[in-house]
Amino acid sequence: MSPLATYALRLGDDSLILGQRLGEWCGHAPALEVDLSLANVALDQVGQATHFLGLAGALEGEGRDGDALAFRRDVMDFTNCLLVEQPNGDFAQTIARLFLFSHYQELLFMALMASKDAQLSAIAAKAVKETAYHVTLASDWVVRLGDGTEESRARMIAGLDWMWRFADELFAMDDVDATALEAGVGVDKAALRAAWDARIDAVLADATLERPASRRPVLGGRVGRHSEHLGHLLTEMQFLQRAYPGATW
Amino acid sequence: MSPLATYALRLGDDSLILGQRLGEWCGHAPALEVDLSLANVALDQVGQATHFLGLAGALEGEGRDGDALAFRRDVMDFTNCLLVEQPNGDFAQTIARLFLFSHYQELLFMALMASKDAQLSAIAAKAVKETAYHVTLASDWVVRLGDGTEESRARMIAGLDWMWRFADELFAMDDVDATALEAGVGVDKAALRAAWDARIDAVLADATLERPASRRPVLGGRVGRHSEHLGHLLTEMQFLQRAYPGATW
Amino acid sequence: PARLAAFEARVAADEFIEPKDWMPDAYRKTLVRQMSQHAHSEIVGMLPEGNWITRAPNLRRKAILLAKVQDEAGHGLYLYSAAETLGTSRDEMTEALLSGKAKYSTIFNYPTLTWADIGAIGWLVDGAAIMNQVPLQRTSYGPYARAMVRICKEESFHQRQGYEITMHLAAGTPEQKRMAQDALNRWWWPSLMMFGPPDEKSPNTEQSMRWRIKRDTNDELRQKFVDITVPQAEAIGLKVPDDKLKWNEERGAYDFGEVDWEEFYAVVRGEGPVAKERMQARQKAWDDGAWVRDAARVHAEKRAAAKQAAE
Amino acid sequence: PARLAAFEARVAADEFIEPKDWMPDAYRKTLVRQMSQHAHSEIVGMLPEGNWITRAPNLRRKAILLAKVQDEAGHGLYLYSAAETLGTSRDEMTEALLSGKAKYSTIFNYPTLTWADIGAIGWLVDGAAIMNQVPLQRTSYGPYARAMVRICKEESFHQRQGYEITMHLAAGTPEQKRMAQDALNRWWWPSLMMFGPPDEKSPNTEQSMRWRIKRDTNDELRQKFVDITVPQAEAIGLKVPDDKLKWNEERGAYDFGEVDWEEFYAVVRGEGPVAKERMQARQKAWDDGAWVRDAARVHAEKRAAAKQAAE
Repeated sequence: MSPLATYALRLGDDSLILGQRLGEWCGHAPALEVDLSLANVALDQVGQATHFLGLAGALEGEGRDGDALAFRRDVMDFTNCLLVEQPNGDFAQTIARLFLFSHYQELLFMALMASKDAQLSAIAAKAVKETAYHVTLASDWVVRLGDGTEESRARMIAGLDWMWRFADELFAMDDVDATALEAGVGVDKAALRAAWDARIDAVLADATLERPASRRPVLGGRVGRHSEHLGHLLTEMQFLQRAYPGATW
Repeated sequence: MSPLATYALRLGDDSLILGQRLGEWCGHAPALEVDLSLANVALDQVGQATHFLGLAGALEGEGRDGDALAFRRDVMDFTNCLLVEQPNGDFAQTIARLFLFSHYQELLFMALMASKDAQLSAIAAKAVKETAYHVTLASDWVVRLGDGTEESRARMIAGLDWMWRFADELFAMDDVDATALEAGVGVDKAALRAAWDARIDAVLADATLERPASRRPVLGGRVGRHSEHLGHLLTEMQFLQRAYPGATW
Repeated sequence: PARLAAFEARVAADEFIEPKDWMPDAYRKTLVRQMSQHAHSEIVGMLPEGNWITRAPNLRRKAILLAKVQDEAGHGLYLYSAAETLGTSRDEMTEALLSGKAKYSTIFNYPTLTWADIGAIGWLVDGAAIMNQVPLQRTSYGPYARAMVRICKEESFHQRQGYEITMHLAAGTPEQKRMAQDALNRWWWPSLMMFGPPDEKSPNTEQSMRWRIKRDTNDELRQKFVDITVPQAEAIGLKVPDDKLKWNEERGAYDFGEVDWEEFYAVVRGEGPVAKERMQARQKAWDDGAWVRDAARVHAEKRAAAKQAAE
Repeated sequence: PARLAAFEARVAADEFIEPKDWMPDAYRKTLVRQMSQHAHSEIVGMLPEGNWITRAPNLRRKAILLAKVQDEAGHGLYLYSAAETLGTSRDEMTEALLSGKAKYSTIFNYPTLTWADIGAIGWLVDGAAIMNQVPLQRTSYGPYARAMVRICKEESFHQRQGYEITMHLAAGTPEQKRMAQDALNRWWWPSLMMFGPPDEKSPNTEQSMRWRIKRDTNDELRQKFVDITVPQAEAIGLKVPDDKLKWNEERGAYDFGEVDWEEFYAVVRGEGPVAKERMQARQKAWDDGAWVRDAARVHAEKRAAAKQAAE
């Protein structure tokens, strides 16, 4: 794949895997309203994945469509960040993941709207509106849980603690990112970090929570070096396409 | 598949699925000794599955070996009883499943040793020795948990309660069973019920537990009508064979 | 008695009864039972379909299924809200469900085994639900009737989606067609059970019809469902699993076999194939969610207190 | 001091020290630390491989993997038992593990991503472990040495199995070969870390060697591992991921690149890629198992009391 196709692929994989994770909640959330909200975010992410992966397939030009990319790659070829593949855990852990990710995604899409690639820019323009809701949803829950009961506070801290080590990867730039940036197609992710930090800190302050301590970042998702969680997720997600090759649905 | 091939297939599927379930415990059991025991039973079941499924494939005569049968059928074509596919739940639920099943399996294999089919009889003769250990392991734990603490007792009761509705299926005879029985190859499973009841009752008495109330039996596993659990189990179990068609391992 | 007569006259005149209107206790009780049962069915009904969200076969189907299950959660919400206008809280209704006191549709105690079941549920189960629900758009209790208008619109959309999935499978590979037929085999009879026991065993029907809580009998609706669905199956080359099924020229309707009522009553008693799984899932969601609901309440109180202190 | 001199003389003469013999406190402490760390490594080491039991690609590989992980549990048992002869209970050691006080091999904080990792772990990780362990069969503490004899036999069997898996993949489809190479890329450097920090940064080495708790330095063993493993990789067409790797004719050994010691120390600190998962899994098994262990104890007491009463 070319760097630009890979760039679209990474965007699509992030959305796809987060959508898949959130879909696991369906029917099991703490309250009906939450079930609705999480399904909403899942739906948005699956929609984004459809656009980004379709674009990646088109840029690749080898006849793979979005479904081929979503359902017929193994773990080594998935390029999502490690954050989105993390298990749902309890509700606080799910919220922590969405909180860190949705603020990143909103900043990213805002910048991506300026992409010279008309399709990327159009997808971002549509998605950024959705993402505003994800940001509000996640931030509100961080505040509620952080400044709620003792138990919710402890769980929120634990959830953030689980996810925090994957935050640095969001802003890491590699050759693919650099090429996309130079071409005027991609975003300078490193430059988003300061705004992201400010947003995160503001919400944490409102939630009476402290920012987790920095530690050695865990990287590798962008080049297929994942956690053990992703492989299990793929066994479920890809079952039908793999069990019935050649069928359409 | 002929009735006799199907007969072997069902035996193999029972062992395969139970072995798969027990394998999930590996590294997560309540104590190191228990980890060893459960792995032991899992290993025996996978071994039995290898023999029975190999035989089923040979009887079918269409070139499918044990691996093809284990890894390339979907849920509608799996013929295991519903009991073995039930989720592990907590340790008490796992023990309840093994308790009901291993007593059945031992009685079955004892009878199957008299099969006119030399291969079935040989597999049963080997397996029945392994099964004696499974019976002891499960029964001992039923007694320990039933007559242990209040919590273990409550959990043992709940575990038995979950599994009990699947017991009747073990002894149900259908056309395949009848054909195999008439041919002198299969076992009269219905005739095993009294001995099984006596064994179960004796252990439950020692465990100071009551026999769960009878209720409408849940049937269907033998003809591919499973619970929702089996499909998820297969996504994991079959992933590699399906993701890499044609590869050998 | 005068109030009762006036009430009955209004109902007979197809007027809507509103929350603040006087109503007989039995009417209120019957409505709460029926509406909460309906709401519970939406919520429990999320589980068999939710079971396939993580395994939907492509991105489009995944999105459609997510949206559908989300709609069901929405229906649950409307219905709980409508029922709450009669003075029973959602938490009370939920607890009645979890304790086994309140019921939900027997259909959701059957498992979804293959992707074709997602088609079958939309086509048959939502189809049967619509048959039950369309008349309820004119039911006598205003909030219920208005909820049903919104719900019916979405349900008929779901029904078409489900039929479309099934049609696609029936026209697909031999394996897919087999899957579709197997799903029809498994869901057909439970779908017929959705209309409830035969009329002669349905003692409340008469009263409910007089109160316009029901507008057709169980057997009438069942017949209607069969008459509409059998040609749909034939149109896509699937066979309804009923040897007694036969067009009756004279009646202008299908004759069909007897439902296994023993199975139906067992499922009502809570002995459906996956009834334990359904209740376990709801119980777990409720228990695991307790700390979240507590936190939301405590947080709201804290903020309200802080606001008051600041004023 | 006389006892100490006698002890040191016995050790120097390659005699075994037995549990009831006098020994210096530091010797006991070092041994408990090393043996419990070794036992913990076996137990935590079950997790990365256990991760593939449910996904093993065929029945034969599933059985082999189950048996292997079972062997590791067995090794854990021997080692805890051997360590218990020094007066520390298995529960105490387990609690030290869970609290983060006790360590385990850094290697198990890396994830298993593909089936090839099961090959790589057997080949490289068990290979490195053997390199560390073979000398320990002659370690000065008797129970430890005897446990190691048994363990080494099984480990070398595992190592051959792992190499065989890798060989098979390397000779398989292009996708399988790629998988095998990727696994080697990811496991190579962490395997070199298994021998511990470079000698100049390993302050306890000298003392441990004098006490025959260690019999070779970290760097000696690391060199030996490289010299044995590189030709194995070449034999099956895989490339060791080290640009500096080169046969040094003069030394009769391979020169190789520098391990990323910063990463090593981070992993030792508990910041390995899946360190949290490993500890969470062990903690959960321990917590979830508490009621089982309690029940077993209470039941045994009940039965003992009943027996006594009957006598």
